[in-house]
Amino acid sequence: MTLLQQFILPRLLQWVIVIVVGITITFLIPRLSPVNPIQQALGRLTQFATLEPEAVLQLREQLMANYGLEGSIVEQYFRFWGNLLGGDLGPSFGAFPQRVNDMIGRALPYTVALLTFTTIMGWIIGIIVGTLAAYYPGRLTNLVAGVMIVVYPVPYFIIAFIFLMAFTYYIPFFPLIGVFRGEPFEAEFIATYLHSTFLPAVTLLITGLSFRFIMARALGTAELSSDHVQYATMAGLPDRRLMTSYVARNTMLPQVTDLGLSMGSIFSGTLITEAVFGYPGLGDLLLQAIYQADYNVVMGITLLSIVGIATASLIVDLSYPLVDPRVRYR
Amino acid sequence: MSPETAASAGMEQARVNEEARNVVEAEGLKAWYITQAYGVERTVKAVDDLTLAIREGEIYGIAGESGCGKSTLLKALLGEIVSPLTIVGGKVEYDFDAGKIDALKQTEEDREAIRWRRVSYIPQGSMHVLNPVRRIRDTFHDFIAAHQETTREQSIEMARNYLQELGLREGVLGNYPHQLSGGMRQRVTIALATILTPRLIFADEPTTALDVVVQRGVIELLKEVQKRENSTLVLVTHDMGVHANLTNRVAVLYAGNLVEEADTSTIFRRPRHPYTRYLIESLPRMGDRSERVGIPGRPPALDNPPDGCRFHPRCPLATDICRQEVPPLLPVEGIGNGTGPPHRVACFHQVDAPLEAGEIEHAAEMPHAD
Amino acid sequence: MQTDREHSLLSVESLQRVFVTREGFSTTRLEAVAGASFAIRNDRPEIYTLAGESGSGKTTLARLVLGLEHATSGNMYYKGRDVLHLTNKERRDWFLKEVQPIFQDPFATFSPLKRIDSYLYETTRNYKMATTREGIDAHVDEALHAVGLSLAEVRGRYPNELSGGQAQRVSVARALLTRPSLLVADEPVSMLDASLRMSIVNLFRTLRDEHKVSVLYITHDLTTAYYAADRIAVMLRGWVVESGPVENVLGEPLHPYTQNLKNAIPEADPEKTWEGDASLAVMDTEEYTRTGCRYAGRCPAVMDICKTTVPRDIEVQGRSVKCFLYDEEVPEAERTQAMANGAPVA
Amino acid sequence: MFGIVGLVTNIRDLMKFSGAFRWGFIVLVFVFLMAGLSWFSPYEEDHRRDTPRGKPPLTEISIGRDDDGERIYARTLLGTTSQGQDVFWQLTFAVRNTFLIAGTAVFIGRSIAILLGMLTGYMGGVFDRVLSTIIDSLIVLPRLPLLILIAAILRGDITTLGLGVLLGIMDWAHPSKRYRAQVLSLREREFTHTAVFSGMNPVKVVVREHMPFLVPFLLADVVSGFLWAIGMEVTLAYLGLGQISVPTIGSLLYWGNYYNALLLNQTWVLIPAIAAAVFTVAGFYMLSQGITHYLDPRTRLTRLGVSDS
Amino acid sequence: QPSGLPVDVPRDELFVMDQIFRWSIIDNYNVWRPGRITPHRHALIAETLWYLDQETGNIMSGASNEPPVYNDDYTQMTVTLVDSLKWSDGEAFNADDLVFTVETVWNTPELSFGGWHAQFVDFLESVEKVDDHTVTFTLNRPNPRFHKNFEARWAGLYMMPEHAFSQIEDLVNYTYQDGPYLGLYAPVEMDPNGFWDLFKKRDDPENTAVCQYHMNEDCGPGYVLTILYGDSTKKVIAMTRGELDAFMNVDFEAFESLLASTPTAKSWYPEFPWAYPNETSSRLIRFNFDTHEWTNNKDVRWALALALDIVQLQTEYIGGVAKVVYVNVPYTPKLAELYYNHPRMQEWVENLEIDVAGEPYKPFDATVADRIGEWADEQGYAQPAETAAASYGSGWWKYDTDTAAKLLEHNGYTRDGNGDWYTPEGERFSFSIQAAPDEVDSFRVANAAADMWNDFGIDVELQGLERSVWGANFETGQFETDAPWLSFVLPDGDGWPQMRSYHSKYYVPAPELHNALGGGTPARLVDPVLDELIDAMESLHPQDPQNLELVHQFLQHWVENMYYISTVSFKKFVTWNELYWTNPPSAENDVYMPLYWFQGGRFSIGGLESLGG
Ligand SMILES: Nc1ncnc2c1ncn2[C@@H]1O[C@H](COP(=O)(O)OP(=O)(O)OP(=O)(O)O)[C@@H](O)[C@H]1O
Ligand SMILES: Nc1ncnc2c1ncn2[C@@H]1O[C@H](COP(=O)(O)OP(=O)(O)OP(=O)(O)O)[C@@H](O)[C@H]1O
Ligand SMILES: [Mg+2]
Ligand SMILES: [Mg+2]
Repeated sequence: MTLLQQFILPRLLQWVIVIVVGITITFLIPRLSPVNPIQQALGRLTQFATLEPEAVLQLREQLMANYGLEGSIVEQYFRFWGNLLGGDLGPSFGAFPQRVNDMIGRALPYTVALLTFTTIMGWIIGIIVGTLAAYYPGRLTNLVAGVMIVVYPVPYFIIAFIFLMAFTYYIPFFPLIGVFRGEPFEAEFIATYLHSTFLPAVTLLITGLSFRFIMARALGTAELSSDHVQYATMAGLPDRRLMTSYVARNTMLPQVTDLGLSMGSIFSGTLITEAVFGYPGLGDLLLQAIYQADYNVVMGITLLSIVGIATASLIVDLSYPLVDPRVRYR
Repeated sequence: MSPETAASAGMEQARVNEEARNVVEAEGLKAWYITQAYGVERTVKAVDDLTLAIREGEIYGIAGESGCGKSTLLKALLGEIVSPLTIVGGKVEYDFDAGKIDALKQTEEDREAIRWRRVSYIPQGSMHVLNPVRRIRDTFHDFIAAHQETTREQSIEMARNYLQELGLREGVLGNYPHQLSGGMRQRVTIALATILTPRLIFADEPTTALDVVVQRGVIELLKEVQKRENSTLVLVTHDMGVHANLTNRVAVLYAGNLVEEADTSTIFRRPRHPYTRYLIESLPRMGDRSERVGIPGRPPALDNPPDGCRFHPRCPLATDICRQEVPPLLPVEGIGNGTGPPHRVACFHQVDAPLEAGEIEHAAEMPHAD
Repeated sequence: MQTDREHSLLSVESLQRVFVTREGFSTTRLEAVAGASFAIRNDRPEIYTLAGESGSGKTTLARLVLGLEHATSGNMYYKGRDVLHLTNKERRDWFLKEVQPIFQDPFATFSPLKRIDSYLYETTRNYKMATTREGIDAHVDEALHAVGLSLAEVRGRYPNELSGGQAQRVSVARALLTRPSLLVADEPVSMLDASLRMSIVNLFRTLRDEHKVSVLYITHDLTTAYYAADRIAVMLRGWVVESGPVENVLGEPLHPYTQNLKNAIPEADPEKTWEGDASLAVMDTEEYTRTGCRYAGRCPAVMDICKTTVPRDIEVQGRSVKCFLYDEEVPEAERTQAMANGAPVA
Repeated sequence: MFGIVGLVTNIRDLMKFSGAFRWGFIVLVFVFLMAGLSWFSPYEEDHRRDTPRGKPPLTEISIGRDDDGERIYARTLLGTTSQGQDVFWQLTFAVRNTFLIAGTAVFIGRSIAILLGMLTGYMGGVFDRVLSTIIDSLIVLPRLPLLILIAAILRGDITTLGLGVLLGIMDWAHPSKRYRAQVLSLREREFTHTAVFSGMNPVKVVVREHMPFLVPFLLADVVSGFLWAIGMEVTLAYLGLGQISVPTIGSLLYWGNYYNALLLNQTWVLIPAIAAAVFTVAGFYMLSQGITHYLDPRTRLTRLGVSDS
Repeated sequence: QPSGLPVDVPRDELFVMDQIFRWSIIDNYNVWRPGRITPHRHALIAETLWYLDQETGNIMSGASNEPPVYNDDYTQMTVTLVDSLKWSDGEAFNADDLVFTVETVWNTPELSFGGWHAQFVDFLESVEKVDDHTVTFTLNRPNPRFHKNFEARWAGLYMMPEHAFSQIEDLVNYTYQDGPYLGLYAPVEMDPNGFWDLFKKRDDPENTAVCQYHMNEDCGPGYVLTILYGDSTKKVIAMTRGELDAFMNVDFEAFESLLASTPTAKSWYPEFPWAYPNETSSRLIRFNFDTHEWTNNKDVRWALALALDIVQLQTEYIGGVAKVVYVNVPYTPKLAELYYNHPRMQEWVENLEIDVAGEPYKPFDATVADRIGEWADEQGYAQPAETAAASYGSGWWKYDTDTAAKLLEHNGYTRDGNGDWYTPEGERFSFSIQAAPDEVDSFRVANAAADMWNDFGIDVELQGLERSVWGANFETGQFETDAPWLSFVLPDGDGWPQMRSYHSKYYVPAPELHNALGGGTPARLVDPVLDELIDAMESLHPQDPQNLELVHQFLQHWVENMYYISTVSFKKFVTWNELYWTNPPSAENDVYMPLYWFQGGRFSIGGLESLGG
């Protein structure tokens, strides 16, 4: 049908282009970095050892072979696509001979679980509270808004740190790092999981929430003065209905966009929060990989987030007419 | 009121007069738009010192030129006073069965109790007030469920039947507002406002986007509902044909003032205010293609209305007194049977003559009274 | 029907617009404009009225003409040029200068967040109708005066500070500012009192006569249509069922639907109240998709053939009618009988 | 369309009617004053060791010697840092520099975002498809590795302004997608057509017609962009874009953290920096609340009473 | 209070120590594969032939308890193995294992960890078992330091269990999770996320080198948990919570707050200056001789050195806890004796004269240590028992900005009214100094230098760079000055292994990698005098007095030219919490160095005693 031809197929093509471009750029990024993975590995492998210069040269050759860095960049590029399409992301340099697939596989569930939850919850609660605030301007609202606006600019690592100090030091209730015991989905695992995830989740929630609150309040306030809301108010519709179906619902277009994009970027993890709370997610993995110019890990993780965000963007675009029926595919 | 239909409008009117009590009473109502911030200072006296009473069970028409304050009056009567609209003076009271309610001081609870169950409102621009991202069906459910216990199925069923009476296909329920034509949207709003059979309906130009056939159908339906429930309809429309066909009484507004009020036939037969006479005479008639002119001059800007009678700059009969004094709205003696609401006119130079066709052409030649 | 593209200002040929609405997995097709054809003269400007019941596709047709809606099929020529496939640039540089709209809903016409006069200034400035500040003010004021307003009343106001009729008049005034060749006016006077209505319709007449502006005038108000228009097309369910000079069509309507319309006009006379049953026919989508005449379900003069076959456009008595009652191919007797059945009550 | 006089009256009225605006204005004036004070600082911007280290607020410290070699003592208002700097004066520099960085970033980022986002949303078609592909390609790129790469390539050679520009260039794709979303809906509204038929070109249409609808959102978004820039500035300082010796809100926090201010209970090092961020953002937010209400004529008057409370 | 520990072992059996890294190689205990070094793992589970005591330079025995025996021309090395060691599966350790290990690594390029494969390829002729506990290595050319491959400072070539590994085909990808191990511990549990590892003591501790060293049949805690909590703050919190018994290092401020909150915590000294001072490295400021003309000007380098106030640097920036050194030789007892306190060296430095605008000038200031002591007194710190020099290091250069100014002026530099320096070309004298903030002391040295030079009137920009970027910068010569760390000598006093990179034959110009030829220095220094000295050292045995003399000459030449500005010796807040375990190494219990992530770990852990849970 024409919708398919006119909109969906080109959009899918765009999706493909975006992914290919994105991946190509991330193929180049670590390679443009001045940090040299071979040098890094040399340092790691021979720390405190005294090697003959000849041995150093020999080792360097060996590492190039191990890491698959022989050949020109173009050759490497095509080899990379070949491996990628075969589902193999290659070995990590920093953790050789560990496979990147395994490393990401290990960290991914933690990150995805944490971020999916906090992103969605922050989004929902933020919109609810923000819309409430738009709907009931007044003292209490100003207070809530005040708190949000005060929390919001505090850098999230400071918030994380305050939580850390408060609940692991002064009130030592939560563990210092993510401690997970038992097999997945056993009671013990779930208990330790919740125990370990609580603080990072709350931190992320708070920061995400206040942003969403501010957006929702701004959008809600604007929407309140629209004719349909005023008419429905006149008609004595209950507040809850007005807020949900007449105010919040009508502001969904940018909100859904944001939700989509942030869901997509879940795969890049959350760096500082993970680091502060010792949470075993992708963020830390990525950071270390960047520092070590661990090309394969960097590409593996960014690949996930590229596909994730591109897909989220695709879904978001396709969902616009559902979110606002006036929007037409064009 | 008994369901039996009266044989003629005149008889019906008499019965209304005898039995009914006033559902809405406005006294000395002054509803002004006061803008005084951000570099703008303006007071628009959109409704100025207006007194009227609307009886239960009647259809009360309001006519007047564009911008003369009809919509403002309705908003004031509805008690929907949103800044910059300000009630500067006067009061509005409802009287349903249980004592008087001050319409201008409705609390949140009053509003919830009264709105849509007792008083409802079809705003001007009614094609524009539907939530663009909500299907008609859901909007109906919202409006119905807000005021009575109902399930989704029930309210949709109600809506479906009602919309059919308004000549809308069933599929409309599944549509979004922008998928409907202007007239269809307008009918949806009419349905939303009347589906709960309120006792008092304020309708502000409800049929502007309807073709004559549908307009007639819709109006008949409103009338039927009104009759059946003995509810009261306050109808603003420019279409004098609709006034003639539908209303029991007509009030004519000019520049925020009530200038004449009488039962429909009197308004059309023996209007006394020069402005009313103009208004009725300016109607084009089918089959007549000769050049027609509107009322000479333009209505005054309401932020700076003329002194005295506001119509005097355009009035062929105007004299000095008109320029200096505001004519009071007084009942006309000797008209009606004494029990019904009187014919009221605000003019120093009332014309007491039946309206002749073609009068307007000679307006300029109307004799000056002094 | 092939119209004369070269000599028409606007020539609409079998224009069709189908809307597909989706709900869940069900889709509904609705032919809002079904093969409409008409032409507005170029040699002598005219006021061309589109009338018809609510939801018959008038607005959609107007939007097609304005290029705001994509035609599903059909052709449209403006001054001989194909306007369905204009590039953005051509549209901006040429078409927009030629055609101006007045939209049906005055409350939606202007952004609620902007002063309403800004549209007037923008239009004047962008179309270079005046250059100096004073000139612009004067030009705007003039247009506003034509619709019974003044710049002083409108200046600095936001749309919600105006009454419905005032907003509508500003919308008319805006369209007049540019002196376009064609004015597409979608119910431009619906919110105005009779007196103002007359002045605006008179204004259209003046424009036509003195400024060579043609008007595509969409209205429900048949009296003003009759008063001002040269030709009229009556629409029903996406069809043009009767079209021709207004004296003919409204003076003596032939199509049962047009007759019905004319009879329903309320008269400003309390003695002459409506008579008869006015309950509305349920207009379901079925009418759009029916195989025969789309009016068959409601037509008092319906014949058997009407329910199965789509009527042709018949040229009769100086107009074109889409009705079997006037189709020579239908036996005469049958038609007379049907006409008798459907004779208007009045 | 209002001139200077109009602007002044508008601001005066805003001050009069909008409590939010009033407070926001006062707070921002205060913050700007802070920044302005930096030009009167007795210490040099990037100089350490001016004072004793890690002294709490209001303690008496030696701030050097006079000509006779006698120590001069003074009280420090907000205490001193672990690097021997007066927190108060550092803060004045920090506010100034952060304003410069974040302000530039927000200005550049949002300008591009608004224009491109709105235009793609409005124009549709090939224009949209091409630009959206570019925007999406930028969105999918993880910004952190990119920043680290740039950090590495620039090797610390970047000016404060340059950093602002860099951040601005990196932060427009996301917001532009948000703006695009809203314009997709706005362009279907009738007044858009009115505008088009009034002869406005696409840029004018989006800027004059659609922008007002986005303003509340835009202002909120600007706040977030501001914070993003501050956050990135901290991160970049940490990653080595060489900004740590330039006092910014970010670098103050960085140093506080680096010297374990929290663990040592030296909160006076952190709190002023956080407070500066909070005040700036809150002030701007309140200001924007006032402006939002002012810009929407429908609510302007309705809400005056409310925001007063 | 719920325990934050991830394992359920009673505390009287469990020793918890800082893991330093988060393992990226999670479930792989193969210590030969090319990957990251995992110090605790190999220290606990594996065994090499010898260990080098950082502090004394002495060889400590592992799988061999006798020093290697070289033939006269250093082409043959004979090793005698301990005969009482057993693998954890009960199999005896013998020469077959060593030969198997060497041959396997020699023949498998992928087993490249430590570079041993490359070393063997380079030197080894053959390896032969003489008897069950004797093995002879034949080399293709003389190498008096060949045994270094089996001597662990951080890592040495670890023994492979021949009886088990000979069955395994792909040793490169073998994860070695089930033993058999030669060390005292065996891994029993690990965090799939790499934050921690749990090790259990072998059932036969008496068969391990560690317990035999301790002469204790059942030495060491029953379990060892290595765990990474994160940054300094978290380690301190963990220790106050009793969830960490030893950590490697934190910064000075964090350590102070730990002392305040945890009375049982202590580092090397019970009092000021607390930290362990004898790690074999030192902090310095390095010039890049390939960038600016002025870096090649000895006078300018000296001027910069004289413009630094070392007392302030050491007290204000480092907290007074590190020893001052004027050349890149750490001030450990052994090395102080060999170098700083060596009469020849002492005399030389005290009489050292440099040429300042034609006048001779004695730059050495012997009072530095005393002045630091005075400062400590002022702070109210109890002074350590040792002499000031033992606590605060050697003397240093005078803080003499006048002379520094003279040196600059003599070279055409000028100073304006504000005291700002301009180069002879008339440009502002300005440069940057790079350092990695996470390398705390280095960064603070850079900080201090930047501050003091700025005060002196030079425009110095401090650039804190992420460590790998900083590394990349110096590897490719993208810096003007930076603050690295190094030692010219090994703990035993040998200099050649560290000095030979400075041979000009390895020089490559920037921006090529400084070690493109295998050796080379980021400073890109070329000095024929150094070349000669290095060549002379190569063929000498490390302990040859002549070798020592050459090292002296190298150092003197270096200092005269002020090629680097050395500042302080390493110190580390290795901290033990004596809550569950006692008897950690300390100044009072100076048996082993406390750097447990080096080879010392096995020995210090083996000596721990439980205080009960
Ligand atoms: N975007 C749309 N999607 C689906 N259906 C639509 C859409 N726009 C219009 N329609 C349908 O097309 C038909 C014609 O609508 P149109 O607005 O043209 O009617 P109209 O003649 O202008 O009516 P009115 O006089 O009531 O304004 C209606 O049935 C309407 O429901
Ligand atoms: N919010 C407002 N602020 C200021 N003036 C207003 C506002 N709303 C309406 N007015 C003015 O008040 C007067 C009366 O407006 P109102 O809407 O009541 O007119 P109306 O009689 O309903 O006209 P129409 O028939 O055109 O709808 C008009 O002059 C209008 O410009
Ligand atoms: Mg009105
Ligand atoms: Mg329409």
